[in-house]
Amino acid sequence: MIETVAQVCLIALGLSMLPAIYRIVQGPSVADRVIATDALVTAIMAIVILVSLTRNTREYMEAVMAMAILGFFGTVALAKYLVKGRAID
Amino acid sequence: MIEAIVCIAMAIGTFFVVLGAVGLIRLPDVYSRLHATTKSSTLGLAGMLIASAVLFGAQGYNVGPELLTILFVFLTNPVGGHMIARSAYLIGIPLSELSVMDAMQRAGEHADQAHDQQ
Amino acid sequence: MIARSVILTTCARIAYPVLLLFAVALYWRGHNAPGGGFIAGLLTAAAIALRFIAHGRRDRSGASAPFITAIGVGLAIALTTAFGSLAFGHAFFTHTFGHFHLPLIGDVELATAALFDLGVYIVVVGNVITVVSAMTDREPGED
Amino acid sequence: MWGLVVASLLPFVGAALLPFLSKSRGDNCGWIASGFIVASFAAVAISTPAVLHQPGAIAFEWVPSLGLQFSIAADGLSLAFAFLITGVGSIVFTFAAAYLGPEENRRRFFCYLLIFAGAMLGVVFAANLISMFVFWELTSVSSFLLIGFWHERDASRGGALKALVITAGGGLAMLVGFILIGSIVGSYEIADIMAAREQIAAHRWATAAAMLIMLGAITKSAQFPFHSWLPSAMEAPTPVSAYLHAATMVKAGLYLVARMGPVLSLIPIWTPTLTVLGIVTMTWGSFLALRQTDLKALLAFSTISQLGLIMAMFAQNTASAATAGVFHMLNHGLFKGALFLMVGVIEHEAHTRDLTKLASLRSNMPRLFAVLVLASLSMAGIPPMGGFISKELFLEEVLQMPWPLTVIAVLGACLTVGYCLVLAIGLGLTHQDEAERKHAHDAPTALLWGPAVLVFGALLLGLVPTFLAGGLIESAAAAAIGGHVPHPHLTMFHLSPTLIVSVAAISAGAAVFRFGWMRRTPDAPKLVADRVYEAWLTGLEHNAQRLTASYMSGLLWRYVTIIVCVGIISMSALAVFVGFDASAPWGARPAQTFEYVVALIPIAAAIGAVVAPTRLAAILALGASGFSLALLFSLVGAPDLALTQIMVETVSVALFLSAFVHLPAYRKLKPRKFQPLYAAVSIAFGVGVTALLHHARGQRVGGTIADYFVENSVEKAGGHNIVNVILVDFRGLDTLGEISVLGIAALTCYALIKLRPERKRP
Repeated sequence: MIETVAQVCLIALGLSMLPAIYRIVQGPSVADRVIATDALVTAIMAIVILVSLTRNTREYMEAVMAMAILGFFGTVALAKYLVKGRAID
Repeated sequence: MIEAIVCIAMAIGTFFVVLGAVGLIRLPDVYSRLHATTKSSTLGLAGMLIASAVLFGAQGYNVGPELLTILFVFLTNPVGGHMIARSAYLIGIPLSELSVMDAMQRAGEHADQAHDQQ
Repeated sequence: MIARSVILTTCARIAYPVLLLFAVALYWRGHNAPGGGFIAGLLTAAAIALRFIAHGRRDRSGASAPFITAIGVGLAIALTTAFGSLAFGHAFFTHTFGHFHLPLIGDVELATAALFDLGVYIVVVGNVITVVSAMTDREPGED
Repeated sequence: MWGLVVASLLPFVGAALLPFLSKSRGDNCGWIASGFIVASFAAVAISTPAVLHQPGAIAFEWVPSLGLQFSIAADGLSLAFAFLITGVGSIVFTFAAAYLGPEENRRRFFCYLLIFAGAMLGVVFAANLISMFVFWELTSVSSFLLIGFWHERDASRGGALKALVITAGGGLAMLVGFILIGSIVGSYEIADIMAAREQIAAHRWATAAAMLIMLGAITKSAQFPFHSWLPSAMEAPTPVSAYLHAATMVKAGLYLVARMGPVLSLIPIWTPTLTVLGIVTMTWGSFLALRQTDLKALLAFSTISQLGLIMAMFAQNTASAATAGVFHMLNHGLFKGALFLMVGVIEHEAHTRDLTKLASLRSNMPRLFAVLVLASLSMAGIPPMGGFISKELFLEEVLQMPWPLTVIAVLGACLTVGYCLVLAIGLGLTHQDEAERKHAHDAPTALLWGPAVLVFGALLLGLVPTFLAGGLIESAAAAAIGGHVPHPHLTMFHLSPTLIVSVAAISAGAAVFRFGWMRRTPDAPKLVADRVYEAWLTGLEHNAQRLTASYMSGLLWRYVTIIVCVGIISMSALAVFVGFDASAPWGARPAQTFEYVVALIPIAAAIGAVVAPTRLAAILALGASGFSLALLFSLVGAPDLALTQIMVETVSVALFLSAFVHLPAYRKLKPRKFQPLYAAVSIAFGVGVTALLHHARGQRVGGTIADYFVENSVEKAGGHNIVNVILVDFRGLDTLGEISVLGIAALTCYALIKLRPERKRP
């Protein structure tokens, strides 16, 4: 039961990464690209969680936690860079 | 029983993440796309993590990391979204024509007027 | 334009200790579970960088001095563990490990490899922050 | 035997301790250094009788896996040289202690001199070819340092460089020769090589090895084509010229020829070439010596010619020739050392070395003049000096040679007499324009007794040769030809055809001097060899600069293109020569359906990075591809790798942004038109790398190393996380290297940014 649902969800998540990539490549402004990267990271985290579910291992929790915390690091740095012209002043 | 909960949680999680992705394409300008990704993806992730927590919790693992991750995601994603929105506006990325009102601008005028009056 | 966003600073103030704790945890269990000196070092560096972004760097001059010494200290630790085994008569760079009973923490397994890992950890942190702070130092008289 | 080990180690110990022993200003370090060399001389003298009747060898393991040993072996030949090195050395050291002015950096000078003495002893006592080579190069290095001692003067720097280039170049060729012989025989020990003579001679590499070793010898002993470095090495302080470039270093080549003589003379090419070279050098050297006006240059060319003579003798590999060679070598060491020291005194007193400007020595330096005459008589080979006997032996040998060689040799002998008379009598005569010549008072006794002792030794060798050095010469000659040598009977008074020839040579020489033929061209033209050397050196530098300028264009993308192209070429070369085997299965396990989509993401992100309009977009696309790579890592079950990849992505965003501070900020990159060349290059590189990886997967022989780590990770290192255990424990050394590289990179980056020339940022 879990297996089949997980497979379906994984395919859906996989497909959901394509718009993010499209936005990264196409995105009119840098802000779009940043948001798309964020969306991509979240999708990746979702896939990793699902995979660790199906394989019944807890090894990937560190990776997921790291992505959760640091996912916003890039966004914040870029946001400040856009406004201030330098990320760390 | 556990399996049912896990499946439902997974399904909800995936649904929201996919929704976020769809919003990313369909919505006209940066600010609206912002809502899609930050809000729905965070919710989707929470769903996923609950599913994992339930599954591993049932097997007796300590589910601390999952809950902690949910907390982190809820803490960081909104802040990221806020910062991006603020800087997009500040560097002058135009709102799409569909938008009805630019609240920031009027608030800005009020602030300037208040400022001038002193 | 508000130079610094209050939301960011508060969020950074919360995230900073969490990140550091997470980094030390990753380092400490590195021997038996995913983690290790290199990853923990990068994480700490990211935490410090986040703090720089949120709060800006306090003092201009000598900001990177402690981090340059960090590189030295890290290398020193790594080298002493490497040469330490010579002192005990083993070949260069042999690690040992054993089970000790520490008063507070109870039974724990300490390994010299962890010491070497600590050296790696400090060097990585020193490296990233030195580079970042060197690049973002303002020349005197700049805006 | 241990006495010799002590003797050869003493100078090195002295060199090491000198800075601490000598007083603050180092003015007494001259005497301390002489103490060391004299002690080493004593050690050699004491152990001579023991060694003479049973030569021994001691070996110290150096690199056992390569069969390299520091082995010390001594026999007559090495003892003869050791006597020369330490004996003349002691006198030169004491002379230099008095000769060097207060302002010279004496500590450094004596340090180099001691190192040189130790190195020379090392060469002479080495019983292993490779350890001989090590000391050989050490002598070249110390001679470079000594020639260039007055480094502020261009001439001495140039001379030092030329000496080093030629001798070290020859040394390199010699090393190749040694390796050839070592590989033929299977060991580098001289004893084994001696035993395997026939095997070497028969081997197809024999000629090549012989020529290469000969190259090393003739460059070191400044023989004909490579003699140009010795005159320019005269820029060194006079004690150095006396010690290195007269008595010892230039004789290292002779030692090599003598030591390897028994082995290499079996090779047909060895003896004739060396003999011809020796004789030609002798005559050409004496011819040039006649034409010099500078005293030191005259002595330099005379050294070249005398070395040619000895080289020819050692090349014959016959008992009588070897005896003549050894005897003349001892003689030459004594009188040439004395002559150089005296020239030093003359220069010290009269502040000029130019023959034409010096007033007659007879009147103002009577004692020095007497010693000078004796030394030049010995060099000319006139009784009662030792030189006469060795000249006789030499002429005996030469008479048996084919007639053209004999004629050249006799001509050389007569020219030698010519320049010796120039030296002795030319300096002594009173000249018409006496007035404006430089008048100098007589040499202080402190500087005079050194050359006097040497000349007295040469006189003794003449009067009672057999008693003084008979045993030494016999055993040295025996070692030089690897056989037995009848007891040499060296007497001053004997009637033989050679006597007539030598009298004829002396008279012809006197005639040459008397009528002043071919003498004294003030501006001696630059040697042909010098011109060739300079042309070669400048050409080399010029082309090197042009080559570097061609590819160091300062443009970053050009460097990257070059690197990538080299990568492609090497990979395709690998594919061509080694062949490409695609047998390995493509996937480790059957891929689930969603993985195909996930695999597309990094590719799309990478393309995004390529077509990104602005820098920011580029780093974001890169970030995306990085994170999707982390996803792939987790899919194939590598949590550590995924974690590291995520960390690296995050920190690299921070690094990029802080780097962007220095780049023009938010400017749109100029829309680059599609560059077919770069597209092709990058695609080729990508395909190449994938093929390489796939090929590598096919090459797996036996189990992967992973099995070893899986088994031992827990017991040996006590860690379950194998990746970390490998990183920190099993391959700790690599990590140590990596973190030091990290540290250095950070420091360089810091330094580069901090030391940037303060130009206004755009």
